Amino acid sequence: MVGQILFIIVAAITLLMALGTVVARNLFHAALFLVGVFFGIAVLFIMLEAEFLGAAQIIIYIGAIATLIVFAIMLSKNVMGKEAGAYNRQWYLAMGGVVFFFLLMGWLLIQMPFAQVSAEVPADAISQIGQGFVGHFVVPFEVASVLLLVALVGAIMLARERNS
Amino acid sequence: MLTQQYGLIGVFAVIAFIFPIVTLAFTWLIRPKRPNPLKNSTYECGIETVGDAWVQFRAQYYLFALIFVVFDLEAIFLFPFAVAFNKVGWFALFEAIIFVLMLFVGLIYAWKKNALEWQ
Amino acid sequence: MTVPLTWYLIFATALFSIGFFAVLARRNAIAVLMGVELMLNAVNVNLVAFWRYLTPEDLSGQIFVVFVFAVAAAEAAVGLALMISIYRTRKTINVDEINELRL
Amino acid sequence: MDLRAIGESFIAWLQGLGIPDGWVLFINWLVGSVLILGLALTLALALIWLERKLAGRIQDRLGPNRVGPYGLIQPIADALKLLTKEDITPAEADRITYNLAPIIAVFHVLMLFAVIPFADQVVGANINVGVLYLMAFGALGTMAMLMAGWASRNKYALLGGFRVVAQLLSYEIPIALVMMIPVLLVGSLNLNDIASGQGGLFGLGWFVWIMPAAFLLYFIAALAEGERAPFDLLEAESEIVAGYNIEYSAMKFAWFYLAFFLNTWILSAIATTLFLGGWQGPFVDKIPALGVVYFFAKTFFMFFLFAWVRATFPRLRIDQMMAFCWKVLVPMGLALLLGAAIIVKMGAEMSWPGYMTNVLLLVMNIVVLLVMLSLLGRYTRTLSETKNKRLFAPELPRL
Repeated sequence: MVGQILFIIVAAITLLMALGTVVARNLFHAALFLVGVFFGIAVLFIMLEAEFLGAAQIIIYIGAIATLIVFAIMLSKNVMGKEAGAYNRQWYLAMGGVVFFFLLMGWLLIQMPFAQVSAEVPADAISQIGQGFVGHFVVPFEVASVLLLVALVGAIMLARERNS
Repeated sequence: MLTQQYGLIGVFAVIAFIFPIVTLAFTWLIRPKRPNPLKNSTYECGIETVGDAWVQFRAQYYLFALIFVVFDLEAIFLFPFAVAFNKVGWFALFEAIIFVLMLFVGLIYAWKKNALEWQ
Repeated sequence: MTVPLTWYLIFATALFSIGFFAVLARRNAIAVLMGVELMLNAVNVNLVAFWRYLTPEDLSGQIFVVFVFAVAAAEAAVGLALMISIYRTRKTINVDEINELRL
Repeated sequence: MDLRAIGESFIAWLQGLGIPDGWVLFINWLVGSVLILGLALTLALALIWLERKLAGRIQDRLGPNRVGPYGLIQPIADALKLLTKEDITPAEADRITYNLAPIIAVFHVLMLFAVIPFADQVVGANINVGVLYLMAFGALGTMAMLMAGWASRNKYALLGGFRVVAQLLSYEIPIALVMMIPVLLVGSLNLNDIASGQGGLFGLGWFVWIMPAAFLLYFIAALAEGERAPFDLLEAESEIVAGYNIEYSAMKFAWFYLAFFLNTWILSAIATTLFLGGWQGPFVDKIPALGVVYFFAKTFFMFFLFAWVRATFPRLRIDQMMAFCWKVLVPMGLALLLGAAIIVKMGAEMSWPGYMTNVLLLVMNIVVLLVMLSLLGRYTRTLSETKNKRLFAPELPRL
C-alpha cells in the first residue's frame, strides 16, 4: 500500500518533469527537467531493488550526459530559446500519433497477463553483474569498449576547433 | 533489509531538501528588503555590463566533458568487475585489461589531437 | 512487491511517448536528442521491471541496462558533437533548416 | 557502551509503547535523519572555526579571537549575521533556477552523510553500493554549480561555473579509479565492509600501508574535487572574481559556503574509510564506542592536511591543472588499478601467503610513483631548455 502510493507520487513527478522537458522553450530549463526525470527513474530503480543501476543512473545520466547536454547548449548559444516556435509544422500530427500509440500500448498492456515470479533478488547481485560482464556477456562488454573508443574519437574529430 | 536502508535515505532526502528551503523562507521573513535598480544590477566589478551574459562558449569545455563521459562509463563497467574480482579467473582479468587498454588508446588519441590542452 | 508490473510498463510507455513526441515535434536538435534520452530511459525502466518481476535470479536484465547506458552516452556524445559542428558552419541547429546533405 | 545497542533498545522501547511496526521503522528513520542533520550542521560550524584558526596559525596570524574564548563562537556570530542580511537577487537572474541552486548544493552534500560509517554498523544507511552512492551524489553537486553559474546571468559566474564543472568532472575520474582499488581488495562496494576489511593489529591492515601511491593520488584529486588550494580556481579573484557564487548573498551564499566545508570533511571521511581503516584501531573490538573516536580523529587529521595545503600552496593555472589530471593522474590511476588487479590475482592463483601479496603491492606502488616522478622530472627538465615554458605542452613526453 505504501509502496503503491510512493510509486504513484514518484511516477507522476517524473512524468510531469518529462512533459516539462518537452514543453520548455528555454533549452537550459529543458535540461534541468531532464535531470529531474533521470533522478525520478533512479528512485524507481531503487524501488525495483536494482541498487547498482539506481546509483549508476545518477552517475551516468546526471553526472555525465546531462552535463554534456548543458555544455552543448552553451556552445550553440540558443539558451534563450525564444526563437519562433519551439515545434515544427507537423507537431499536431505528432501529438495525435503519440497519443494513439500510448492508448494502444496501454490497452494492450492492461490485457496482457504476465507470469510473475515472487523470488528474492540475490544478495550478491552486483558481483553477479560483474561476473556477467566477463562471462556470458563478454563479447558485448568488449564491443562496448570499442563503441566508447569510436565515440570518443569521432566526437573529438567533430567538435574540435580546427583552425586554432 | 533493502527497504530498511533506503527508507532512511528517502526520509533523509526529504528532510535534507526541505531544511534549506525552510531556512531560506525564515530569512526571507526577518531580513531587510530594500532593493533598488543599481543594487540589483549584474555585478561585474563596477563596470557596466556589455551584452548578454549567456555568451557562446568554446568547444574546449565540451571536449573535457566528452572524455569524462567515456571514462565515467568505464568506471561503471569496472566497478561490478572489481566486486566480482575474487570469483573470476585469469581470462576475465585479461578481458578487463583489454577493456581498459582500449579506452587508454582513446586517451592517447585525445592527447595527440591536443584535446587535453586548455587554450 | 505491492506495485503491479503493469504500472511500471504503463509508466514506461508514457515516458516513451513523451520522448517520441519531442523527437517528432521539436525543432531544436538538442531538444530532439533529449527526447531520445527519454525514450532510452523508458526502455531501461521496462528492462528493469521485467527483470525484477519475471527473472529476479538471472541478472541479464540489469546487465542489458548497463549496455544501454553505454549506447546512450555514445549517442549523446557523438550527436552533440555533430550539432556543435553544424552550428559552427550553419549558425543554426533547427532540424527543419538543416536539409542539405553537406555542411 | 555500544552505539548499536542504544539504537536497538530505542526500537525496543518504541515497540513496547504499542506502536505498530511500520511506524516504529518510520520514527527510527526520522530520528536517524535528524541526528545526521544535526551532526552535519554542528560539524560545519566547528570546521569553519578550525580552518580559519589553522590558516591563521600557519600564516603567523591569530585567526578569529574576538567572539568567545579563542573565537569559538565566531561561526555562530557569522551564521546570525548571514541570516539577517539583505538578500540581493540580480534583476536579470532566472529566479527559480537561481534559488534552487544553493538548495541542491546543500542537499547533495548532506545526502553524502547518510552512508558514512562512523563506527562498526553505526551508519545511517548501510547500503551495498556505498562507493557508487558517494560518486552519484558527488555528481549532483556539479549540477548545482552549473545551475548557479547559469542562473545568475553574469559572465563571471557563468565562466566560473563552467570552469569549476570542467575541473570537477576531470578529477572525478582519478578518484573513481582509485576508489576501485579498495573495492577490488575487499570485493564489496559497501563502505562498512571496506572499513572492516582493514582490520589488523594496531592499524597494520590499513590500505594506506600497502597502497601509498593510491592514497597520495586520492589526496591530490580530493584537493581538486573539494575545490581547495592549489586547485581553487573558481575562487581566483584576480581572474574570475569569485566563481559561480558571485551573485549570491546572505543565506544563499552561506549555503554554498557550508556545502564547501562539509564537502571537504566528507572527502576526508572517504579517505579515512577507504584507506585509513575507518573506525579500526587498537582495542576497538573490545570497546566498540572507541571506533567513533578513531574515526573522527583520523578524519580531522585528514581535514588538517587539507587545511594545511590550502594555507601553504599557491594556485595553479587552469591549463596546468587540467593537463595534470589527464596526463598524470589518470594514467597513474589506471596503472595502479591494473597492477593491483594482476598482483592480487597472481597471489590468489599461486596461493601465496597474504603478506607476500601485500609486499608486492607496496613495491608496485613505489615503482609506479617513482616512474611517474622521473617522467615528470625529465619532462620539466627538457621544457626548461626549450622556449616553450608552458608546462605539459602539446606533445607527448619524449621518453
